[in-house]
Amino acid sequence: MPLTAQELMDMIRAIGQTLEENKAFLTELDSAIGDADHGINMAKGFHAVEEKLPDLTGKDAGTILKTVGMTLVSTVGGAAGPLYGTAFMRAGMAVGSKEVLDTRDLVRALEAAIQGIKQRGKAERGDKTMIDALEPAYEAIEKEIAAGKEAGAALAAGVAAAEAGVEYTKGIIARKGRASYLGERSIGHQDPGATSSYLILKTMAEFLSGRK
Amino acid sequence: MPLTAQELMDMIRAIGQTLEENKAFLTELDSAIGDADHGINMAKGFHAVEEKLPDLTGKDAGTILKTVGMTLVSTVGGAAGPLYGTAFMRAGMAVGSKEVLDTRDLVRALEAAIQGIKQRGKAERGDKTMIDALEPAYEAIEKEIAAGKEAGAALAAGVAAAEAGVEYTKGIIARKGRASYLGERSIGHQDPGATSSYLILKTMAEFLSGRK
Amino acid sequence: MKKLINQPDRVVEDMLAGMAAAYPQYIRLLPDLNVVVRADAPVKGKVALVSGGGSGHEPTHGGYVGRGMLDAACAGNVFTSPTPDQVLAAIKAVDGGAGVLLVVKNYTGDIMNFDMAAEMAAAEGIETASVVVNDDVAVENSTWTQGRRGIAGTIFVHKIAGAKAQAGGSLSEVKAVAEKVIANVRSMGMALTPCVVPAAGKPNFTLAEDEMEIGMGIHGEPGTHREKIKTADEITAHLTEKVLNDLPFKSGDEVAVMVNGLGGTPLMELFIVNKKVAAMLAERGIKVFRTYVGEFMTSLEMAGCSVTLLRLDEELKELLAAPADTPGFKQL
Amino acid sequence: MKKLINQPDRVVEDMLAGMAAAYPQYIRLLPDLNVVVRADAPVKGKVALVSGGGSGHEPTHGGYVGRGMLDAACAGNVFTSPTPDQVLAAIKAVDGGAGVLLVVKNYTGDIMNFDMAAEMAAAEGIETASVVVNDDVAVENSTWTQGRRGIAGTIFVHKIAGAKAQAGGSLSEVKAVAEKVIANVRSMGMALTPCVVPAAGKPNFTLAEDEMEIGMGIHGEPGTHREKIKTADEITAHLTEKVLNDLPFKSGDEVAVMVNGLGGTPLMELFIVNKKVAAMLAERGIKVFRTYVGEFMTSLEMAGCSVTLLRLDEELKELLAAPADTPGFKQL
Ligand SMILES: Nc1ncnc2c1ncn2[C@@H]1O[C@H](COP(=O)(O)OP(=O)(O)O)[C@@H](O)[C@H]1O
Ligand SMILES: Nc1ncnc2c1ncn2[C@@H]1O[C@H](COP(=O)(O)OP(=O)(O)O)[C@@H](O)[C@H]1O
Ligand SMILES: [Mg+2]
Ligand SMILES: [Mg+2]
Ligand SMILES: [Mg+2]
Ligand SMILES: [Mg+2]
Repeated sequence: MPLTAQELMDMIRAIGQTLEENKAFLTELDSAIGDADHGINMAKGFHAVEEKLPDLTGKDAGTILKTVGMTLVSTVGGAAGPLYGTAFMRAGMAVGSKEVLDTRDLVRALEAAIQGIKQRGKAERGDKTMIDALEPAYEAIEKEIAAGKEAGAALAAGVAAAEAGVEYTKGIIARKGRASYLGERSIGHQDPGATSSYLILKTMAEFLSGRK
Repeated sequence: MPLTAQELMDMIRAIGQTLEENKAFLTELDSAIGDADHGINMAKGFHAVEEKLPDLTGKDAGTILKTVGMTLVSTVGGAAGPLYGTAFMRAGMAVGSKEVLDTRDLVRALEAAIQGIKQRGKAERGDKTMIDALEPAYEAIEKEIAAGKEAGAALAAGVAAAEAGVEYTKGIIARKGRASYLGERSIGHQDPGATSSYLILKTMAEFLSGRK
Repeated sequence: MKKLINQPDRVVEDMLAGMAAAYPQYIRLLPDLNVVVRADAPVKGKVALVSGGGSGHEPTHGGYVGRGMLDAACAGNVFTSPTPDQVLAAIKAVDGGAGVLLVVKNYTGDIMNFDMAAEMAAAEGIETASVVVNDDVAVENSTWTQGRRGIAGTIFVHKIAGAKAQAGGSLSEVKAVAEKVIANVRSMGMALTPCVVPAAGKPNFTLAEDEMEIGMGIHGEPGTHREKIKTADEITAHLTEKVLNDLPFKSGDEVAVMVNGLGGTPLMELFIVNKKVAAMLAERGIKVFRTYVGEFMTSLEMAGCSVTLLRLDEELKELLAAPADTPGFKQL
Repeated sequence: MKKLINQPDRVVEDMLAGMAAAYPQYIRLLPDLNVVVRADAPVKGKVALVSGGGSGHEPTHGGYVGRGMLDAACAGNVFTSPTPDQVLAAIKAVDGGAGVLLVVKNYTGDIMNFDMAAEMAAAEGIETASVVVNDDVAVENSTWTQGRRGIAGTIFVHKIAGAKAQAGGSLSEVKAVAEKVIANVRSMGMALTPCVVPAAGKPNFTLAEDEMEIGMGIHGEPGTHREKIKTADEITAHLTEKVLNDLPFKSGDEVAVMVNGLGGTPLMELFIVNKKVAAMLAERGIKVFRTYVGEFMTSLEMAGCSVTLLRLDEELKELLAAPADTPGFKQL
């Protein structure tokens, strides 16, 4: 941090790359407790995003994030489409028309994204969804930044919390999403959406620290 | 020979038993060049015949053979049902109301049976059907008997000829029946119907010689 | 063998009982005979249509019993033609005094069993006529052999001859139009997987994970050859070319199309096949009057499809478009 | 993966093109949107019905577009709900001025995507209402969870709400009757084999040669449990009991029955299942008004079935019996 709009786009590309690399893995996770499409859907959505990015050169961060969100909504489908789409749209609204984002923007954007997901999906922590990765991550990041840490370090703490959140989803029963139909049988499997959230945060952290 | 009506029924039971024992084998042969039902169908037909036999106690040979034929026609289906059914019906007509069959009756019955099969199925020797086992067998039997051999020995010669006929079907293209759709690809497989004909003749020979 | 069945040797009886329970408005069974007849049979004064064959091809044949198609269907054992007794009972149950047309597929067994039944019916004073469907171009047509097999094109015979009978055609008229369909219909199929005859308990053939069988018969009879699996477009092009070249179908012709699934192939894939069929016909200037995509003539759970084309004239178009109301084929 | 396809990631587009080529008399496509609409849409003054969901369930949903059922169907990727853009485009294409009913199945993704579309439609001044189908009794219904899934019972919602709209019902009337169907319909399914999502290229789960999955979802979501395969009668008894006990259905009730195949199961086996369903209903004094046996809500090539019962009153009977004319569901 600071993160220019151009760097933001590179970061989004990096996220797309991570999801493409983890396409089979995420789909595999979804096949255990869902319908075996999460990796496919996410990769497809970020491909569409990548095709949109060149047109966004020169645009502000809010516009970029909102466009990413709208693109995800209109290409991903399933549960992840509206959820991640809403998240990026809300993040875009939160940062407004800024050209360069600072640490405070990052926190604000994350908070808005998570709020959006919760509104859209009506899930709470403990329901075995992406919320179980995102919310602890947000809390860790917010705490680190409030304590004066810089963005890279804060995000690293967030990633650790998200990873713990993914681990936590293994032990609980799903109450939202397709895995909820499984009841007890959902125990023992990590949630695909929590995993993709963790991978996204991890890529962001790597990008911000190492400019991956 | 002579063969009483009661012994005729025992011989028919022995044929049923042979077909039951060879059910899987015949079906296997039919699966290579047909539709994998020949053994199943023949066994089913002779089961029905066996259930009818007790009612035929005391009846003459012609009645017994005609009833066997009608039962095969109405229970076997497929190609084999009308063909073997017609064969037994014609054999019954050939021996008339006799109570005890002699060597001449055997020859007459076989001739009528083969004629019936040829009329019904319009196949000739070399078409890769049961005719390729039955006709050479008939010719051998007829020749032996004309030469004064007794029935057991004559039938043994017939069985050898039938076996050679089955062997012969391996080398030729099918021109009648389901295997004909295969064209050249029917070469290399022995014909299921020729095989069942051979097995029937073999059982008859064993029955007549050893009273199996 | 993974099947929803009770006893392998009772599948036909159980199936027919379930079918009769489902469709009392359309059909009833002749007791202990495995024969399905129209609920309102015999229809006085109407030529009756009787078909049948081995079971395992559902909705063929029982599914086509009803107004505008068949009057009766005889169900043989799986892949085994019905017996003359069944066919005779069907003939007697549906004869409305105007004669009975037997629609037979060109298999040795079917022909012999229906012939014997026709002889018996004649002995009882019932007039019958027979037509033999032989639409499968995979098989060489030669006077030296059995000739071509009857496959999915049979449904067009049922539909059109059924409409003619429903419209009051005489036995010779109904027979003539059935023969016109037979003269103008051609099909060819292929399989991706084998099927399992319940009484046999194992697949009737094996195909490697990357192989398909071209020209497959609907009883699992081997086809013309095997090859590595290709794209839907390539496979469809091969089948459709063979069908087109056989009659041949020419620019300016008007046709009905049937893309038929063999039992295990999802409708999605049949539509993908039809996309290519439609494109090929358009390219060649052949006009499509009606298209039917679905499972009409199946082979148990076999995966694969067949493509059927029927060349139409005004008479055939009118009869094809006429309403039909049967469990397996409805047209408003 | 043995499939009649061209490119795994183009199956939906290819399928829809093949479907549109087959049925120009019924449907057309919205360009580049994977949306199927009635050929004559919008129908002025009629409440329009829009449904949709993941592909791979054919004939659901596009197959039910036509007179007396749906006005539009949105096809998502295989097993993935459509996007709000698709649903919005469908709404706009079919709105005849009397409002649009969205028939949604109870999956998180479907609900969110349809909701977003409804919000967008409202912003454009088009009135919509939504109903959510949740007939699958395999899944516990709890306010703490997502609730039950929507499966084959959805076809009865399409049929009956579609008939009400065709008869001139208002949006609130059409919605009310759709909700009545939802309140009275229950289903449960099972699978003998998995299916292969084309883009994934391998089975979404595995079952041993002697195992089946009870309570299977139509997207290959695991069911309630696995067990050794049993007879059709035993399996059917289990599914039907669960369905019967859920509402519960009682002696004197009149019902519609649907025995639905998941794609790879032959019709023969579905009839064998129906034999047992009919016997169980008769035993319990439950009267059958209509039975539907076939493939209505599939899961690609999955083998298995579901049993659906709908409790009827006079209004539902009349609407169920009304004519319908769509590629996948016809009734004279
Ligand atoms: N109501 C919800 N709120 C938040 N996240 C959810 C909700 N429902 C599902 N998810 C997330 O979505 C993921 C599944 O996404 P995906 O497989 O793309 O969608 P679908 O289930 O429609 O196939 C789940 O692993 C879960 O993390
Ligand atoms: N026209 C015919 N004449 C004589 N035998 C025939 C004829 N057609 C078939 N067959 C015999 O019938 C056998 C097949 O019998 P089967 O499998 O029971 O009947 P289907 O072919 O109807 O399934 C063939 O192996 C052949 O020997
Ligand atoms: Mg999923
Ligand atoms: Mg055979
Ligand atoms: Mg046979
Ligand atoms: Mg999905």
